[in-house]
Amino acid sequence: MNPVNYLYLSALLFTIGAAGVVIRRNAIVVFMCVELMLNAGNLALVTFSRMHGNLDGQIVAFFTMVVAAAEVVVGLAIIVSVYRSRHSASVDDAALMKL
Amino acid sequence: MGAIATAAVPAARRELAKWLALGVSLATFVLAAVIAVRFDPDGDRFQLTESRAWIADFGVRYELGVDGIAVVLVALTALLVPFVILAGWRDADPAGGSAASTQSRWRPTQGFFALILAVEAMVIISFLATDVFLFYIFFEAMLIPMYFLIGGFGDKAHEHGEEEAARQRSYAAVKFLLYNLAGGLIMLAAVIGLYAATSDQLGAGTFSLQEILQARGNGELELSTNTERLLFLGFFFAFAVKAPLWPLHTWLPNAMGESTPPVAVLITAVVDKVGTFAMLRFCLGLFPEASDWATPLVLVLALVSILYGALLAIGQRDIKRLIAYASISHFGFIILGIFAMTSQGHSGATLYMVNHGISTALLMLVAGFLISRRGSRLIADYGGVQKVAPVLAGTFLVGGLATLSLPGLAPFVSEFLVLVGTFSRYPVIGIIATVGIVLAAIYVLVLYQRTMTGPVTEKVAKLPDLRVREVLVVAPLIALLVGLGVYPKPLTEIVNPAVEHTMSDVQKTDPEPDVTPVEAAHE
Amino acid sequence: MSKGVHSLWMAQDGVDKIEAPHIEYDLLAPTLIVVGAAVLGVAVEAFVPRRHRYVVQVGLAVLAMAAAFGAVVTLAATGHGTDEAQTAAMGALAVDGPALFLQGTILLVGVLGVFTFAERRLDPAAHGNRVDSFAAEAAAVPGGEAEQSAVKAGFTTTEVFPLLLFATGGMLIFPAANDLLTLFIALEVLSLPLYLLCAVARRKRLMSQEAAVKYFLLGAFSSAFLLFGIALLYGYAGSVKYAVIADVVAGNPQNMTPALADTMGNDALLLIGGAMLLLGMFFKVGAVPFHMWTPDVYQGAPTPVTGFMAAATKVAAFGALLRLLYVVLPGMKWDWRPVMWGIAIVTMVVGAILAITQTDVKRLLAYSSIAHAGFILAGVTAANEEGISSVLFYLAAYGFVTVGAFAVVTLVRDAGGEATHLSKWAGLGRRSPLVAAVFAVFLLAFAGIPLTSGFAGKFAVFKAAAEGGATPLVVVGVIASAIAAFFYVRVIVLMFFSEPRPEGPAVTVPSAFTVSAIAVGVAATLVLGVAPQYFLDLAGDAGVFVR
Amino acid sequence: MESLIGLLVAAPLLGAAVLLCGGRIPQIDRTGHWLGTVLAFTSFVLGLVLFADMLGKDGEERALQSHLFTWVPVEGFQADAAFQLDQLSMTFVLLITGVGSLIHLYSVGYMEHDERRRRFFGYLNLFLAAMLLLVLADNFLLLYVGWEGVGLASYLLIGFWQHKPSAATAAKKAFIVNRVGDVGLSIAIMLMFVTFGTFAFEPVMNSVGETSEGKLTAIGLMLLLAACGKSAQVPLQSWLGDAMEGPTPVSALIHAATMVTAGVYLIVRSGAIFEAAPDAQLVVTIVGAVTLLFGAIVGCAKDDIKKALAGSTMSQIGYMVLAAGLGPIGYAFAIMHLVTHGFFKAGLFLGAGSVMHGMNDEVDMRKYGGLRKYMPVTFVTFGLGYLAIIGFPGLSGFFSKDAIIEAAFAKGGTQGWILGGAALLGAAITAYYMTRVMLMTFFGEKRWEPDANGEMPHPHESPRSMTIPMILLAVGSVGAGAFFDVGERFVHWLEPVTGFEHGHLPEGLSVAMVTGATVTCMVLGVAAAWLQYGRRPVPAAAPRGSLLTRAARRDLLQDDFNHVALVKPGEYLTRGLVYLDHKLVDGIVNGTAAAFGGLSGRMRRIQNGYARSYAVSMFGGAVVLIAATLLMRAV
Repeated sequence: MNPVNYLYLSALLFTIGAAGVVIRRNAIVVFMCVELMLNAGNLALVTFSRMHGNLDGQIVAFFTMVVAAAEVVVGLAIIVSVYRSRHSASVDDAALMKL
Repeated sequence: MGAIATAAVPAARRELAKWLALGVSLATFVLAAVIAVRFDPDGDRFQLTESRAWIADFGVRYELGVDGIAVVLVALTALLVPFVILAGWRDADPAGGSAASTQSRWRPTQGFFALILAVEAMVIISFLATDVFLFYIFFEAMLIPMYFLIGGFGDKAHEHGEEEAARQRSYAAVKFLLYNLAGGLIMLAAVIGLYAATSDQLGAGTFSLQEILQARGNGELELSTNTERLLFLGFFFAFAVKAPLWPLHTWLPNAMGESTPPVAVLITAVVDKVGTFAMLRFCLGLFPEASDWATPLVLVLALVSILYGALLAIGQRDIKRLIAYASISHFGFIILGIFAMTSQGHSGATLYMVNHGISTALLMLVAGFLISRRGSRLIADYGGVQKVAPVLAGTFLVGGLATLSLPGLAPFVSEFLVLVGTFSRYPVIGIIATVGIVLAAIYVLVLYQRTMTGPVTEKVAKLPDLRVREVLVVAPLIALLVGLGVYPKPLTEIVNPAVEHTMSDVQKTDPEPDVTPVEAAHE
Repeated sequence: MSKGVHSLWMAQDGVDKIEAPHIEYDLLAPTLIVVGAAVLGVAVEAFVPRRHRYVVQVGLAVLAMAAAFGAVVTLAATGHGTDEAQTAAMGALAVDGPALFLQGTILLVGVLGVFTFAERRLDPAAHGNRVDSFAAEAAAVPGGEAEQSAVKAGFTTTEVFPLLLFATGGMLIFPAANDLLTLFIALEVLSLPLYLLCAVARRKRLMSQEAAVKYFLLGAFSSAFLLFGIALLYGYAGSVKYAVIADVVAGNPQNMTPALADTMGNDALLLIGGAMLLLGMFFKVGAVPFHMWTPDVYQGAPTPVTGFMAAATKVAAFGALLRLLYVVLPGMKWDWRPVMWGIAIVTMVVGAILAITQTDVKRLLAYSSIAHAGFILAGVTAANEEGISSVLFYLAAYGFVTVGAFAVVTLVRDAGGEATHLSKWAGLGRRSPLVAAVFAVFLLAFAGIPLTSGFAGKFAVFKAAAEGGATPLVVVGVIASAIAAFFYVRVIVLMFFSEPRPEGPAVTVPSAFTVSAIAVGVAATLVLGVAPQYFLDLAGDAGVFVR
Repeated sequence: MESLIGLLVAAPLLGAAVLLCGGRIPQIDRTGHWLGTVLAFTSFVLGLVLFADMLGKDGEERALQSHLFTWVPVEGFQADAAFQLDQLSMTFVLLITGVGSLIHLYSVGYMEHDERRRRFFGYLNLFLAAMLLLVLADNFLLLYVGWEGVGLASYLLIGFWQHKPSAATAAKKAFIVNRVGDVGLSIAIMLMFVTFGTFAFEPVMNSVGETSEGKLTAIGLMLLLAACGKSAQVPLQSWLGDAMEGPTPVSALIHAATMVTAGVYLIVRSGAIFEAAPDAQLVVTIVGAVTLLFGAIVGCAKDDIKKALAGSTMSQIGYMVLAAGLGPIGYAFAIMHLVTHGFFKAGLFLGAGSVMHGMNDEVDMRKYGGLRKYMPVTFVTFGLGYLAIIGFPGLSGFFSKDAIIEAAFAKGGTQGWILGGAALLGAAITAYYMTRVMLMTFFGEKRWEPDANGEMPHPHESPRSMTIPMILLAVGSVGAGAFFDVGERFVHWLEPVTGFEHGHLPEGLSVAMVTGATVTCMVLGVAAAWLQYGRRPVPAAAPRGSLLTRAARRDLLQDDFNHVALVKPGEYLTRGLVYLDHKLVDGIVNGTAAAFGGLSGRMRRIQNGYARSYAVSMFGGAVVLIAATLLMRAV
């Protein structure tokens, strides 16, 4: 199978993720969309790694997973504490500061 | 030489701030006098030079030096500041016992005098700088202390009460700063442009006036017409704001109107001179061809300034604003003299800077004494002061007469030189400019008539005459006005060689008279 | 690339032949010290009794920063900034002039950051315990019982110090990163602690949490773009190493493979990848239109954090951006320069204009930082050596001013904590002339008035831009400066020329920590303004990137 | 001898300095007036010494030069402080110091009750110094200094009673109108500088032949403008009438005898220029002729004794200007008339002052009447002055005026006839209005009215210090003309400086005929006045009068014209500009600021606080960024 198709898939995933970030209100979902974008990146990296025949891309992908995990730790902590003080996980509710 | 800068900077801190400030300013004056004496009119163009690397990366050197034009202006500055300090002796005293003064650590008195000295130092360095960048730095930096002087120590007198006065004051201060900052930033662009041009053609960028002049002289530095014009405009804009030239003048009436009289003197008599001085030294020196190109425009603007300033002065209701507009008119004359590109014009403009400084200082300070007595700046609030306070009125009249360039007083010499210088190259403009002297008579005399003559109004009746301190401020200024009016030779001798240099920079010669005189007037 | 560096990933000789990577510990010392101290800090949290933690953490943080700074100086002194510049850790990090200069700056700013973090005199003592700007227990619900008992017990969030060290560690790597992977990791290492730090304010906790959420979501969003950009660039060049990518971009790769020949032909990969990469950087520096998080986060985060973040992040991010543009992408200079021009112009103008109507001093400084990002971008576009050194200098100057300015903001307080609304600052100059004067100095430096560091920096970048042929940028910059001057002046007017309000805030007398932070800020502002030569030389010598 | 010239100026200058600066010292305050007077006399004596010395030399060698110092040395520009004393200057020096001294003396009495007498004498001394500087200067720029100096002194003295708004206004008006004239002088000097490279008298006059007539005409016209301002000639005459607000000695000295004649001096001094520019010369004569009629008509209508005399002054100076415009045939007569006029007009003013002194400062002649019995000395001296001015044969006015009328006819052609006719007509009107003044003041029944304080005037003769100067001036009014005219003594005195030609009357006219006509006109004028004011009582309230009379009372509408043509538009212009400055120039600046503020206010709405919209902005930015990058490559 032509590896380029994986790239198309990755681009699609990335776009879906980005659209989700923009559209969805729930902070958790938004965050998941970001994860989707990261994973789209991973897919692209791995695909390119295959195309070029070296491992660099795969290594980066591994690192990305770790980073994503760390992000989850930090992100969920923040989102949860916000949820506890506001009883809402909607990003649109958090708009004290503007203008 | 460097001592001037450092000697003037230390800010007075103690209770003795006033005396200290006075002492420092007098010391500066003595130094300036020494410089003036040591300056040899027939010697090199720039003397007492000092040069040290400062910011090599920018090609900036700490380069000082005086030519004849600078030396008289330095002397003027050093001379006026002690008077300003003396005149402002009480201006910054905190309003006794008010709540604000007890609960705060605000120490206005020290600050006031420290700021004045800071301004003095920066102005002097601007006059001395022979490095474009160094000049620029101090040209801009002096805005800050000036800004605080205007905004922080403004005139409390206002027809709509103190709160309105405070509002007006900060408006004036902001306007002053923004105008000048905008001008300065545009100049900054031009300064950078100049550097880029020099580094392009000379290998290493430089800001040294002497190096640039030299390079231009021997053809190493050839600016393209467009570049030169753009750079000229950048520089000129900043100086025109500072000077101030119509239509960039509107900050001056506000600033002068709202600040205390000594500060107003500082603005118009000292700080603004940097603008005109810089036109003479930098615009003409660095960009002779562009200056030539812009001359018609500048002359017309100067002419408009002269007439417009004078007409607006006539229409003012506020004494200080009136003086401000009169100054605008006078700056028009100075700029006219500079861009007439004749020796008489240049000498006249230089003398004019000095004389205008002295005469405006006199007029403004006396007006300030008057205003502080009555607590109002409105002309309509006065009348008949002559009867109550004859010395005050008399000195005011002398100041007014100097402002309208009465022959025998110093400003006449310079104004006439400017007019002759302009006339010999641009007769029509010269003739229109002379209308300015009629208008000057109108605004001065109308002011004098309305404030000093007529029946004594009730509130004026108890005004005391000038105190000893105030006479001490006024008398030397009057003596100078008369002295320089009768015998300006010492000044002109210092200025003449510098003017010749400038004339050769712009590659101009005076127009020849139609007829060679049969014989010289004497000798 | 130096000879000793191998490609670990091309395991042609079998797994047992893999050489252990060669790590130059001495060259990496600054980063290692800071990160090591951070790890230690975490251990401290775990093992040291609560009452000693504060002292230990502060001491550890300051010590680590100082030691790291010493290491940087040593490296610089031994010529690693100039002649001996090289890459380290198998090409992952560069140890060269710009890197060392920026690391030094970050560390100094970091020390000042620690000082402001450690300040415990400002907030009124809660139940006899001196407290700092950070929440007693960040996990507790604001206003809840848990929080109250934590306050009563005198808890403080001493975890901020290790977090600060981690972030600093990330920042040290960021401008030194010499391949895309390191870049990405550094970005995350510096970002994640910052997200957390934003959330732990003692007062106005809702705003603090909101700031953290916004910063986090948008930050993660931007790192996703960055990652995808990395992927595309990797796809284009077949490597994540800067040097290799640069060669490929320039069109003369070292090892030509058929796959590479194929992807090299696809410019879209390069262009889109490059753009996404830049986007990640633009987000961090707060360039328009990726700036929108800046005001909200600056306002909501605890002020010491804001100061540190505003100064250090910008320094690190611009360092990384410079390296990207000058090392990786010089081959596509003609593509990115117009884009950068546009971004720089928009950033300068929008930042300046938006600041005019701000009413909160922290938001004002945020917009001002956006405008400054624009000025620095103008220097970046110069695309010459002058550009590098001028940007380095500007960053150093800007960093100190920013830390100092935010430190002053922490001092002005009323009953509700910091009084950041501008109307409350009215007449400050009459009540506390010294504080107001210091703040005025910072504002003037922001405005670029001569004899302050701001002017020297601005002049440097504009000069570089002009010499690089970007005259229109200079003109726009000058206009933006004029607009910007307006709002700085407005604050000064407010402080000095307005009558103080009877109910207005008071200036709290800080401890030596904040005093020294402010003092260093003022000193740096004036020294860099009056006698910038030495530092310009430093920046000038540091003006070459190693590949 | 040369050094005395400097002293001549220095003496009164010293007086002015001491009196004005040392004001607070009680000794000076008490004796200041005598100091001033003594210094004025000192100048006069110095003048006499120089005069004697001058008489001892031949005509051509009489001029003295005295170079004090280089005043304004600037590249290509040389202005010296240097004096030149020749016969023309000498005449003026004697007139100024002589009449000046007498008037100082007179003022001692006249100003006795004024608390600011010291200051008054200070101003008077200042005036003398400036006026001497004016006539002694050897170049136009220094002359200009004196020129403005006398203007200043005049300003200060007219406005001496500053508490009266009318006085202050009059002073201001005088100065400003004079300034307009000064513009002429400064432009003339600039033109000279551009044309000749110098503005010293000698080199300029010597090189007149080397430049074009156009330039000379321009210089001449500008000089004329200056003269018009200073000498109150049409169209800059309006200030003189108002200037009568000043104390009477001032009117006598400055606005009759000396300062106002400076214009004549200027024209005569620059004779060479005018001779080479006939067009300018013609304009001079026209101005002179118009003014002599103008002033005379105004003089007829005024009820204020000083204003009537002011009109007369205007008219008489018109004669002088007319004569000066005639060239060498007229110069000497112009100066001669100037000197005789100095005597009799000063005498008349002092007389008027004496009358006012006795009448509680009343100036309205309709409230006088029958004063000859109460003030005999004043009556006699005033009467002699009166006879002199109307040109009663044998008195000084007769000789000088007749000479001018002859010279006017001698100009020849239509111009000669018109100018001569105007001069004759003027003589008739002069006789008319002066007789009117005489009759209304000293003859007829008493029409006295109580003054503002309700006191009836008690006319009395003035003190000795006032009458002595009046008597001396009366002697001059009677004898000077004859003295000068015998053997054309005056003409020969001036000839080396101004040149002289005998005018030749046109065909059909003889000297006797002109003299006869002059005398006839005079008699007619006197008769007309007697018919109107001598035969029947003078109404205490002025009748409405004809249109011309009413116009003449309002100075022939000159002020109305100025008001409508200059003052009003000026006011509108100023107000308009103030408005514009505020709204437009300032408005643009403030508007720009406001525009940025508004823009900022709009733009910040984008920052709506919603993280999602920030993300949208970033996403949009990313799209644009990528698109732009791709586009760059595509382009």
